Amino acid sequence: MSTQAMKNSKITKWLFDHVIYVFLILLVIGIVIASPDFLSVTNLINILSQSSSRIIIALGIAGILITAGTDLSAGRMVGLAAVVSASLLQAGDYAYKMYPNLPELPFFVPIIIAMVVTGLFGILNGVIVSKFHVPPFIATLGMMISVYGITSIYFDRPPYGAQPIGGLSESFTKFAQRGIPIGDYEIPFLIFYAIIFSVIIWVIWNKTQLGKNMYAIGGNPEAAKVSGVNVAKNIIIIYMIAGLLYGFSGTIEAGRVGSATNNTGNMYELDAIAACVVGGVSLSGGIGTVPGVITGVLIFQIINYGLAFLGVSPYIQFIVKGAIIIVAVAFDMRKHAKKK
Amino acid sequence: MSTQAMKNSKITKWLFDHVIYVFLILLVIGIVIASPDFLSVTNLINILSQSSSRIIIALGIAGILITAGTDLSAGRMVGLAAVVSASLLQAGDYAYKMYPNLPELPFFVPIIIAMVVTGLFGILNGVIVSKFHVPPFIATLGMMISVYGITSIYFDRPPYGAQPIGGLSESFTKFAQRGIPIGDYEIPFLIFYAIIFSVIIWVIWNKTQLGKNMYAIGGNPEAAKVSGVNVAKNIIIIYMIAGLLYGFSGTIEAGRVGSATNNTGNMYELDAIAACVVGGVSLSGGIGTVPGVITGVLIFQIINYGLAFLGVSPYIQFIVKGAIIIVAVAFDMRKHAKKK
Amino acid sequence: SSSTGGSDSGKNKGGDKLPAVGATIYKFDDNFMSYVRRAMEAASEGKINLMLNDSQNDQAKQIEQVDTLIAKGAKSLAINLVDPKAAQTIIDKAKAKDIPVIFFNKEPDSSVLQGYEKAYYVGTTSSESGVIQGEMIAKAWEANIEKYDKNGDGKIQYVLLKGEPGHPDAEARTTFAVNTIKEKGIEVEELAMDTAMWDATKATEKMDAWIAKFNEQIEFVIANNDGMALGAIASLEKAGYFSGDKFMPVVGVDAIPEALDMIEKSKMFGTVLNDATNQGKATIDLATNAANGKDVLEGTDWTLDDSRAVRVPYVEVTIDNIQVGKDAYK
Amino acid sequence: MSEARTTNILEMSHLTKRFPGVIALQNVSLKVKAGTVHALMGENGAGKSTLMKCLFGIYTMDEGKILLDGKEVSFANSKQALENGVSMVHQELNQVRQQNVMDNLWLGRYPKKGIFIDEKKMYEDTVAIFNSLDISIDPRSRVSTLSVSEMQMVEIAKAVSYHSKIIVMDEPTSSLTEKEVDHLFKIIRKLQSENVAIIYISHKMEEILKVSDEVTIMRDGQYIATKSAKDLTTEEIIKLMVGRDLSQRFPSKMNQPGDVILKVTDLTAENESSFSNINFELRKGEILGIAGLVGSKRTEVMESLFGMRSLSSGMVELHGKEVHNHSPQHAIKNGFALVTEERRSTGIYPDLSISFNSIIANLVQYKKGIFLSDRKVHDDTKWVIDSMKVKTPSQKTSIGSLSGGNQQKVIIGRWLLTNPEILLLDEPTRGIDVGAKYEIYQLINQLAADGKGIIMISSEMPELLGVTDRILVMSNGRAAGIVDTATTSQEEIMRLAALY
Ligand SMILES: Nc1ncnc2c1ncn2[C@@H]1O[C@H](COP(=O)(O)OP(=O)(O)OP(=O)(O)O)[C@@H](O)[C@H]1O
Ligand SMILES: Nc1ncnc2c1ncn2[C@@H]1O[C@H](COP(=O)(O)OP(=O)(O)OP(=O)(O)O)[C@@H](O)[C@H]1O
Ligand SMILES: [Mg+2]
Ligand SMILES: [Mg+2]
Repeated sequence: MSTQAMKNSKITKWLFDHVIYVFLILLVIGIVIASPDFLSVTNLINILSQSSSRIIIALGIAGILITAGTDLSAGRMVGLAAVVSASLLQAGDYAYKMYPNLPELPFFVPIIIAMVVTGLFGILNGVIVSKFHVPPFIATLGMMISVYGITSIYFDRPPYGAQPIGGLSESFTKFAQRGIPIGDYEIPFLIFYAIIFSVIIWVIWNKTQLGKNMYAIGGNPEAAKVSGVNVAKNIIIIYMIAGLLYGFSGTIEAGRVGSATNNTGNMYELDAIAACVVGGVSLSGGIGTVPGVITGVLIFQIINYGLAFLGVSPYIQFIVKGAIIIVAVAFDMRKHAKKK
Repeated sequence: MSTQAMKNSKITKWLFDHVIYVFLILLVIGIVIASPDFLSVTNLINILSQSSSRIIIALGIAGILITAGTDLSAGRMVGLAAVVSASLLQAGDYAYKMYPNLPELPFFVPIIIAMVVTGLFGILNGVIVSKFHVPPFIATLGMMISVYGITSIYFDRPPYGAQPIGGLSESFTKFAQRGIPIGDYEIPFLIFYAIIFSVIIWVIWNKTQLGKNMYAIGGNPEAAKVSGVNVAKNIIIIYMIAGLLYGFSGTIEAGRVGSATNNTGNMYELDAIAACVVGGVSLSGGIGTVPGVITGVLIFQIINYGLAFLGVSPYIQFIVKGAIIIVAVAFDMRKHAKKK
Repeated sequence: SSSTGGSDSGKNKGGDKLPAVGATIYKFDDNFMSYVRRAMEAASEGKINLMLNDSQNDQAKQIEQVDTLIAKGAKSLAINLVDPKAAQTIIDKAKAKDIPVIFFNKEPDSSVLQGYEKAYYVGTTSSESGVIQGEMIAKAWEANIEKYDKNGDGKIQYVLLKGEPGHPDAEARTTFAVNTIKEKGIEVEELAMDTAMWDATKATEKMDAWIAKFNEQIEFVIANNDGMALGAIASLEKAGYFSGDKFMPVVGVDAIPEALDMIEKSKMFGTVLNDATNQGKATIDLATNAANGKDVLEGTDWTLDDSRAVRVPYVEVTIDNIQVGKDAYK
Repeated sequence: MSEARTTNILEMSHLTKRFPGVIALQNVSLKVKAGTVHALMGENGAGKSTLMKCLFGIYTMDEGKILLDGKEVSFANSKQALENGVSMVHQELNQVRQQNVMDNLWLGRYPKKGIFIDEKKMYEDTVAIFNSLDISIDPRSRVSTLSVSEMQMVEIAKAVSYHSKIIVMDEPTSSLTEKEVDHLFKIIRKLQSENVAIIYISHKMEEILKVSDEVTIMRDGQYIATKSAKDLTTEEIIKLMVGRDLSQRFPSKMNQPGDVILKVTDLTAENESSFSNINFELRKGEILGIAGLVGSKRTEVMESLFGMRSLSSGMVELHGKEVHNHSPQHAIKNGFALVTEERRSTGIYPDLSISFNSIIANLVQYKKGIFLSDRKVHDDTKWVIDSMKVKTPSQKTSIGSLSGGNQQKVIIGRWLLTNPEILLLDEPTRGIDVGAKYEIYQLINQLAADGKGIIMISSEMPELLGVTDRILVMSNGRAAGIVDTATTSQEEIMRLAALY
């Protein structure tokens, strides 16, 4: 091979390995061609801030996917966290409080409570999967249904019954809706939360024993056992971390929307799982990176935002969105197919 | 070992291998203890007829699961078939027809049209999975989203917009709602359709090359490939058969309820997949039987029906249903865990 | 404009020069909202560039759509909330850019509405459909007590099919329908109440179980919407109702065509019509004026009440006034 | 027949096959005469399997030409290959374990009656084939209940049943006992008499010289030579394969067994059908072999020592103190290490890097607070690659893309990093070429010399005799005796192995 050919083949290989980033760029170019004013700081900020809580959820699910698991209960856990935290975050003077006598708590207290609750459900998921050997699909499907019931019971209570929980305290809505002013723009705090969690998760995945164990379990569970990995314990921790992330995410969902119902978060898991796969996480375990997951979520969010921005009719949006997901992954799969 | 001990161990082994049937019986006993009048012919007929269309859907999905695939688009395909067939099955004199000038068609024509449509989408699923190597989860997730868009466009049209498509012709509602009178009771035709399809699918799985290939592809795709099995072709056919089954099922869903909307069938796939797993189909492919699938669906339907019959509060129903699914599978998994 | 709800309906017709109005529908394929949507599309023709969005029953998605609409330069917003308690967040966003907001169909807390002088409401009160349904049931009961009161105890033994738990309409209709009957001095006994998630199939199956369990004891079937009422009717028919003298009064809400047909066939007692045409038209009228910087009522016949709301009433529909329902589909 | 033996049934010329980042084959040629056994030899990763996969339609070659019976062919898939008279026993067992034997045998070409499968014919045909090959396996038994060697025999029967002109056998004997190997050779002779050409890949020198007519040798994806088997000696083959002289098969021993470090008394498995009453001692710096027929439960003894299986009774003492390895974690903490026999299913993490595969059993040692030290990870990986002589472009390369021998070296390296006192090796050289084997023997020797206690299961008798100090012979789950390597013979070991 000549050095030129060699270089070309290297570039080709790099492109193949990073095809999904290429896809992201092509997608943006496509939308910009259709509507040049898509290219604006406001749109960028909107997309990033809309992606934030999704990134946090997706990172939780991605860890589970890397252990060759899955989590269908994610969306419902987000809903549970949203409802629990919202009920504890209502402004002191709000007329329809779930706990009329509850003083206004510092906003981090309800966040922590919500995270503890979903963290515990995460542990339960992990235990069912690793100790009772229930396939993750079924374990978390059962959990998804049960958690919805639990959320609904909590939600549908005196004094006001099944009413959306609103009137959140200002300190909290600020936390979720405002941002840091930079020039003419305000960079939403949400984006920073996503960055913080991404960094934490990146460190866990790449720099800790837990992270290595996670890849080992997904890469070859039998080998992991032989290598002295406590598979059950690590799986439980991974599901717990996911639970904690859902908890945080649920709280900021409540804050971002300004209210919560038992339907908050419904079906988020499907989008999150799909985003992970688009971002290169393997459903059979052992493979996945934090930048990949973030890219996957961004692609999804750009599709969502872009189609709405272009004014595509809603039903057509569904058709196009479904098609883009398939095409993105088909594209990505070529790198494997090429091996033959 | 004494012969007695031998016998005991044989019984234990049999029980372990058929634990899910034991579970079914325990479940019924439990409900009967809670409410003795659960034990009635009417309830039996109701449960069986409610299970019918679900069995047909589950058989379609089960074939796909056995190839180590999955199908999230099943529910939406059922919806598409329901909407398409309902729109073509409206009684001649019904005032709000989608096609005011369409004469009343013999009822099997729209059924066939609906089956062809979903069969084609099934083929598309199969092609995306087998030719473009998109993981089935993503391929069918994309399809689920797109098909919903397509159904909605078809559904939400002049002259009446997004209204349930009702006023189905009597010849058709009879086909879906009536039955064969036996003594005081009427055995719904639905039950016979389920039986017919179960027999057909049983024959395909057990007596034809396609069936053996299906198990081989799920059990070890490499082995199938090097033995000269045309893996792609077989996968496409399996997805197509599933599509045909969804099509039939969607039509009888429309007939059973007397109307259809673009939301008909929503999330059926999750129930169906869960029922398959409860019935012993392996999500990693290669394992599954027709009686198992039927049992899985019946367990689900008994839970649904039983809880409603007992008058359990809706929220508690969710919690209990989720828990039962997990417990059923955990129970079933013990037979594998025991081996070590 | 396209009937499938082309988002930017004005755009294709050189609407770029028309003022942009951003609208969100809580769920595009909701029976009722699909009519409102059409009325809105019809009313905006040639006047504004209407940018319609489907919030898919997800409040978070709606908030995001509002961001998008603002980014696209909407001059006013017409919002059909998913979750009425989320109004504040939308108002905050609109207020920051000084964009007027017309909420429609789902009513925000009046205190929230009062917090922004450019916020309005078009629609009914959520409870009203329940109240009308209750009144209809009470009237029917009193008129046919001989026939309906099967066990002769003077109480209505009913089963109730509820929509999605926690959905504001499901909650309001359930509570107010039953309360209204009681307020009319009629005793009631709830045999069963369960959610069928707005879904006809689930309603059929719940009803199957109830018929098996209670059989002749059931005297009334109350459904939160017509879809579930139709599902219940399918189950009742299977059990031999509506043939011979076996009858069951079933009521729903929405007055969808299929329900009207059932009423005409005497398989359903009645339903509640929400005036889609006028809701859609009023919403667009106000939003257009707001987008043009005019007084919202300028050149219209609508009136605002104390809470800055245009009220469009619900109407009861039974066999006696079935034409009212049919006219809605003209 | 003699005429047939001079015509080339297969001519593969100037094949090149590239994978992303690797050139697996470069200008390789192979000519096979009808009715002969043609051995294909080369180190791990030399490209033998790849060459055969190109023939069989699994891979598409980038350049080159294949003539089958004088006609140019290029099979797009295995089906075409099978239909044109080429069948193959694959290196990795390719079976559908959930299905029964005859379903597997006829997969892809079921006999049919109308649209239905003719189960009766299927059964009869299977019995006929098994009878003709002298195999006694119930056609209706589920594959997952067969032993590995039985599965291998089914694979061989399947390849034969196509009545092909060419049968490729890629390491067919890697999990067969000597008796079964003889059985296979009989089958090969029979096929040869029917003018079938066999392409035979194996790393076992003795077999090659015994069974083959011609030998083609490959190295690093390139063709080296084709010679008549009778003109070759083991030494010559090795020299051609590794490209240098390798004077002996086994390195000279330098370890000095010391005090007893491990004492196993009356070890009995919880599962009754497994092993019982195993007794032995292991000394510091000693290499203890375990011999036995496949299925004699050697693996299970080893896995029990390592905490992967439960015991019903028995005692394990380390330095005179009783230890309980309830799980691999305990075992590792107690200084045990296990290289499993199934590299693919319990050894490697195929998609993950060499670095990951090297350090995974040893993570605790890299902890700096809660984080892992990248530097130490890097250094240890480097140590594994250097000291094990792993051939790899980089630490980041995924282990799945290495040849089997190199994978095995990484895994041994992985366990050495944990600095074990007792090293358990289960078939450590299975499927590994002579060069790599020699390196592994050297390593084992060195480790013993450094004072580690080593227990090594092997089904290759010469290996046991060449490497170990003593040999525990197992027969049907029981210890049939312990013999001194220096004074024993193959015959004695075989006799003990068949004792129960
Ligand atoms: N699918 C693949 N993708 C990338 N590289 C591959 C692939 N298959 C084989 N290789 C590479 O091609 C080379 C030849 O491998 P091959 O399996 O043919 O060796 P072999 O001679 O059969 O070795 P062994 O004796 O260990 O079986 C090796 O370097 C291997 O890493
Ligand atoms: N019933 C079974 N189910 C699953 N795996 C099994 C079963 N029986 C045996 N095995 C596996 O098959 C392999 C061979 O088992 P066994 O211990 O009987 O033979 P062995 O003498 O150790 O074999 P070898 O000589 O190859 O080391 C082991 O890895 C064992 O775990
Ligand atoms: Mg090989
Ligand atoms: Mg073994």
